[in-house]
Amino acid sequence: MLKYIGFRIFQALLGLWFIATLVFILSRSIGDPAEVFTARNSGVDAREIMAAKLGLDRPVHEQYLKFLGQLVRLDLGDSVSNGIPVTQILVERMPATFTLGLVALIFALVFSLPLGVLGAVYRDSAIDWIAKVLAFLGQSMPPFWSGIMLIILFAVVWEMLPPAGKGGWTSYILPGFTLGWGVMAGMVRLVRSSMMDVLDSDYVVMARAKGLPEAVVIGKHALRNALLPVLTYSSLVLGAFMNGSVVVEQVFAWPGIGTSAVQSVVRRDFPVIQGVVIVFGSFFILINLFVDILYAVIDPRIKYTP
Amino acid sequence: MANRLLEVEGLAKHFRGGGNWLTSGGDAIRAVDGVSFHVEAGETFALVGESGCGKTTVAKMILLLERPTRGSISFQGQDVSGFRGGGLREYKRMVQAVFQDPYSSLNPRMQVLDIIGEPLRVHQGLRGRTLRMRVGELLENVGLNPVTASFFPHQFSGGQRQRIAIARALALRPQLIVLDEPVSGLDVSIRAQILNLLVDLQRDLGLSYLLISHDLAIVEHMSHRVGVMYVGKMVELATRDEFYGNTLHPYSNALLASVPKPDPDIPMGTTIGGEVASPINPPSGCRFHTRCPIYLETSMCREVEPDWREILSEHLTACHKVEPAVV
Amino acid sequence: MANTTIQTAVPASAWLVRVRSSLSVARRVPKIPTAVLLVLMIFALFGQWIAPHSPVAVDMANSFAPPVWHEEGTANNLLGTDKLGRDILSRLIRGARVSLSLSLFVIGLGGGVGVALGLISGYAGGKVDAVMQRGIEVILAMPTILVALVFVFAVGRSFESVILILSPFLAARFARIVRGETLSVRERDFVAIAKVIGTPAWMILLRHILPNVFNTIIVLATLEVGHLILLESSLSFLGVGVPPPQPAWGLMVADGREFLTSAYWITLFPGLCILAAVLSLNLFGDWLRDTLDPRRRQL
Amino acid sequence: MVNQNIEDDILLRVEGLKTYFFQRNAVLKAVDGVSFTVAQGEAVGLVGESGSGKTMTCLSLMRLVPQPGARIVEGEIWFKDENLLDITEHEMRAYRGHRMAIIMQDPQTSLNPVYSIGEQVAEPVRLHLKERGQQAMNRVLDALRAVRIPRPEQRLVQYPHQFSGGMRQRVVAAMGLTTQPELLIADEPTTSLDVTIQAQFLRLIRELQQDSGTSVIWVTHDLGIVAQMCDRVNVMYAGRIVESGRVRQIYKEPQHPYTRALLDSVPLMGARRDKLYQIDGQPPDLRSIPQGCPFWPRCPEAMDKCKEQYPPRTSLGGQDFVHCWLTEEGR
Repeated sequence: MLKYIGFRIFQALLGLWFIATLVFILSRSIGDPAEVFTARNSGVDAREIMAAKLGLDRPVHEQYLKFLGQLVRLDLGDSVSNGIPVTQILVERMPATFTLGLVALIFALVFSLPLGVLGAVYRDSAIDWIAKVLAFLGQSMPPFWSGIMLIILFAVVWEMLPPAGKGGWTSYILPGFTLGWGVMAGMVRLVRSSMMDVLDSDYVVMARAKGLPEAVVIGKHALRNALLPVLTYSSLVLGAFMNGSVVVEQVFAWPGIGTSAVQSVVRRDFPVIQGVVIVFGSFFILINLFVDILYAVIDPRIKYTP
Repeated sequence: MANRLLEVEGLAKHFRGGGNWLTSGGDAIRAVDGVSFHVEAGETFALVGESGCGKTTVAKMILLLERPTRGSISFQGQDVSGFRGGGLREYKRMVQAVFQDPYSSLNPRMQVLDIIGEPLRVHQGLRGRTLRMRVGELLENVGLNPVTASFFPHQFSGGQRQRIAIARALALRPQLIVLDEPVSGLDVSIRAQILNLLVDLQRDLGLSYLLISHDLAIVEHMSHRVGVMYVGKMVELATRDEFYGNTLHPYSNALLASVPKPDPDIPMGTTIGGEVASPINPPSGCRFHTRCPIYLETSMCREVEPDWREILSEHLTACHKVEPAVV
Repeated sequence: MANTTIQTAVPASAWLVRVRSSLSVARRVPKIPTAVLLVLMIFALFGQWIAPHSPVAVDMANSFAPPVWHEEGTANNLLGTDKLGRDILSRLIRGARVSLSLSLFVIGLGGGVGVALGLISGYAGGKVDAVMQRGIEVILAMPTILVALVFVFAVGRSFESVILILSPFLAARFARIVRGETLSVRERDFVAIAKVIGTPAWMILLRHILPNVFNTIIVLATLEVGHLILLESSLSFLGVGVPPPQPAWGLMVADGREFLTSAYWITLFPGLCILAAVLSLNLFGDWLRDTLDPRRRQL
Repeated sequence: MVNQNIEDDILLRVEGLKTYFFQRNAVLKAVDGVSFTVAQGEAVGLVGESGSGKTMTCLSLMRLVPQPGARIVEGEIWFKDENLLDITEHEMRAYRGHRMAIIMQDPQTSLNPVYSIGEQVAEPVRLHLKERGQQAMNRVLDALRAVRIPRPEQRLVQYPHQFSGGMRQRVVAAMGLTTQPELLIADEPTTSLDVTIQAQFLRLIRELQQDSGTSVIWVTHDLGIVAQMCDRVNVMYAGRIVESGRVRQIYKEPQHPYTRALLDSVPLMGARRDKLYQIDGQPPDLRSIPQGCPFWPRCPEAMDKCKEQYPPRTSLGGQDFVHCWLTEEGR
């Protein structure tokens, strides 16, 4: 078990290193780095200062080591549009993105688990159809558009909820739901199909043959096994989450990391984008690490196959 | 030596267990650990043993699907590992295989014509009408209608699929066919059809078979000589009559006694306890000593690996407790 | 030779069976999604002759014209116009071309590379496979939209840059799934037999492995087209997709945002188009998967 | 047809059981009118090739046929004096795992991989015997000892993947036998086991059966196992029992051509034959079972009558019977 976790941590570090390297290569390949890291209309002086700061006169591998060293010290440079350190911007905006993600995740789980399980148990019943329709719509609806439609309905027409911005708990409902629905769609289908596979298995027949009530057969013997493949696929779900959050934050003017990424593209603020990519990438890798360890805890078999 | 078609000498295969490209990996699995036997022209040699004894790995090495860790395989007196180019092609022509699962051994996306025709195309470059004719002949040889050449595997039953697999193996007029559990994937009522077909083909075409099986009744029915394996080692080798009439090794005895006799009046023999030992960390000395019914607490069996000795003429075994009758 | 009887495998002749089964399959095609997809394809191919107006013709005098069912609406602009007076319907029809052609380019480029990588990675195994898999995992680990933002930042907005940035992600998704399939097909006995016979490796890949993963590739491609349309429109919405004045659906939604309360039609219809296209592709892909390979319900 | 004088020692009596699979455009008659009895303490074999309906018969007895798709269409299953097809699902649950238990074919898949052995064996104890804590644990330990699992105290907390195939199958047996059921259904429990391990398992089940007087239904295609383990045999073909009789009787004088063919087509150890008797043709497709006797297309002695009408049940004395026109006409 420990060996396995150690190996996974090593793998995660490798992934982090790779992303950092990629960002470095990108920053050095899309034009004069000094220009990339300075504001659009800054003069020759500003560029020269930046060139010195980045050590552009040094060999590439020294620049690279310096870059890595700054990363380890969490120094991501300063924003070129307002001079604030990127780390500070990210730290300020992170909580908004996280809380929104959490709300969306709760939405997604609260709907997808029961719908997926019931859909598999009562195949082709009304609830299975509802689950299917919700899933297909969620998978097919562009989140920026469904978000806008929800704003029209709930904020403009019925005036029940705030249309945008981060305020009280009511401001979480629309963006949370918009982001959660897309994620929920994939999960419902995954839970359902994996539950169906498990329900066909011998050990479920054995559980019934012991005389266990159906609720115990499903809740105890089937569900835990059905969730394993769902966990495996959660990395894909997570990807959908991140893509979605950039878009949803934009639609609802949510003061999170995604919004700042889009803004910095408009302002041509490379250091901020670089920071956001590194943060999102690390976050993704850490979550995957966590999921794998969780998997090992739920599935006793994993401990013996490193 | 003239009639020794295939000769296997001290063959061994160790797999790296567990681990991945970062960790160095666990203990080696000694799947096959020094096995010697030969197959004569026109005979059936059977390799018998329980799961994990290494009999399938031996077959894979002969078929060049696995590379031996040690030992040699020679075909018609020539070392197989030295084959390159033309020699290798010739070997691949002369040695064919039929596997256990008739569903997995035929490509579901290919017509029977292409399945049976593949060896003919690869080796003889047959095309069009000649190919069609030859495949039709082969289908008839195995008792199928030549019309079925345009069908896909899913249109056949298990027994018919196994016939197709046999036809494919016959296509290049090979000398040796490796039969890896050829009927254990089939229904009982179909097995006799395939076994009879195999016996007839051997008689008519002078084929040699290397039969891999765990079913001692089928082995007795099919084979001329028998080798028994236990945890990567050969423990006994004899002609069929000698093996079934005068079993020497206690493991072979246990195997024979374990088969339930289809006669209510013959009671079940005394069987052995314990589990089949693991090839990852095989027992010291004689690998069978942990389950052996005649093992007395002597250090000999526990510590010294028994020699592979000829006890009677053409009857070899590896057991400390068996005294040789010939010198 | 043998005393076995000649047996026919099936009563009907093979081609009859095949014709019959393909007919019964055709009858079960999901009708509405197929129809929607056909219409979209026609729009994409012949849009310039079908569209009543030029999608880019500006007519400031006629801006914010409502759809025909409103009192002020006219039959001239069935679905109304946007703030520059461009005809929504014409823009939607031409937008189909942008979305579909872009997705198909990406499927062709990324999918092709992905299939090749997946086949090689799965068949070769060992170190080649391990290295490729780590690479694929890293690509999959990157948030597509963010990377696209950075990329477009670097090379500028264009049709080509969207294709270039989406292709690696698609290639990674294809490679991963094709590799998994290849791994399982590789272990089947017919591949071992082909090796025994002496069939060369390229022939094993092309004749034995590829045909057996083909169904998966088709299903995956169908579902991924939908996914790509969503991604492309998201990029357009964020302002890093296909540059204006090309009528991309996502861009149209973004354009209409400011006028939500006064001119809802600018946002509503392009969104519905995306929804219809993606939903149809998903339904169709799902049906394909059930038909071609009922065993694997999840991809 | 129904014998009203139910003999006291009959534990299970199945009458005209039919279980069909309903597919989109076909009905699969997996079990098509099966009748047999099991006396108390008796071991009864169900023999036949795959697709003959053995497994579906067993699942029907426990009312566990795959849902949706399969359904028990008609018939009676008398367990002592209660028809299992008349009672509610709730009442049925009191039978499962308490008065009847099952061992399935594949020990690799019949245990839940995410729960420990102890947990899984304890379930029927807690459910049916209402025992908890140390008391339940003792019973589990006893059961594991009874199936000769070494060091049961340590193995209790282990998971299925830490057991070998033979050991898993013992655990499944222990799981079924903790509640001392009256009927044990063994559905090809040794097919995936090695021959020496199979011999151990067969011996174990026979001893347990002798000690507790449990009735056993053995499902198998291995005629050796039937000869060694059973008192009676029922030979199944295409969803029906074509012959039923005492083991000695059937092995000496098989009446039905299919039974005879089965016995002659299998290589026997010690009885060498140059050529095996060969049953030509294929097992029937359950979607289109031939009219008349389903075996006639493969039967060397088929008559015109066989193609038209299913042969009636011909009693051979006692519980023994056969469905064959040859026997029927011959008397």
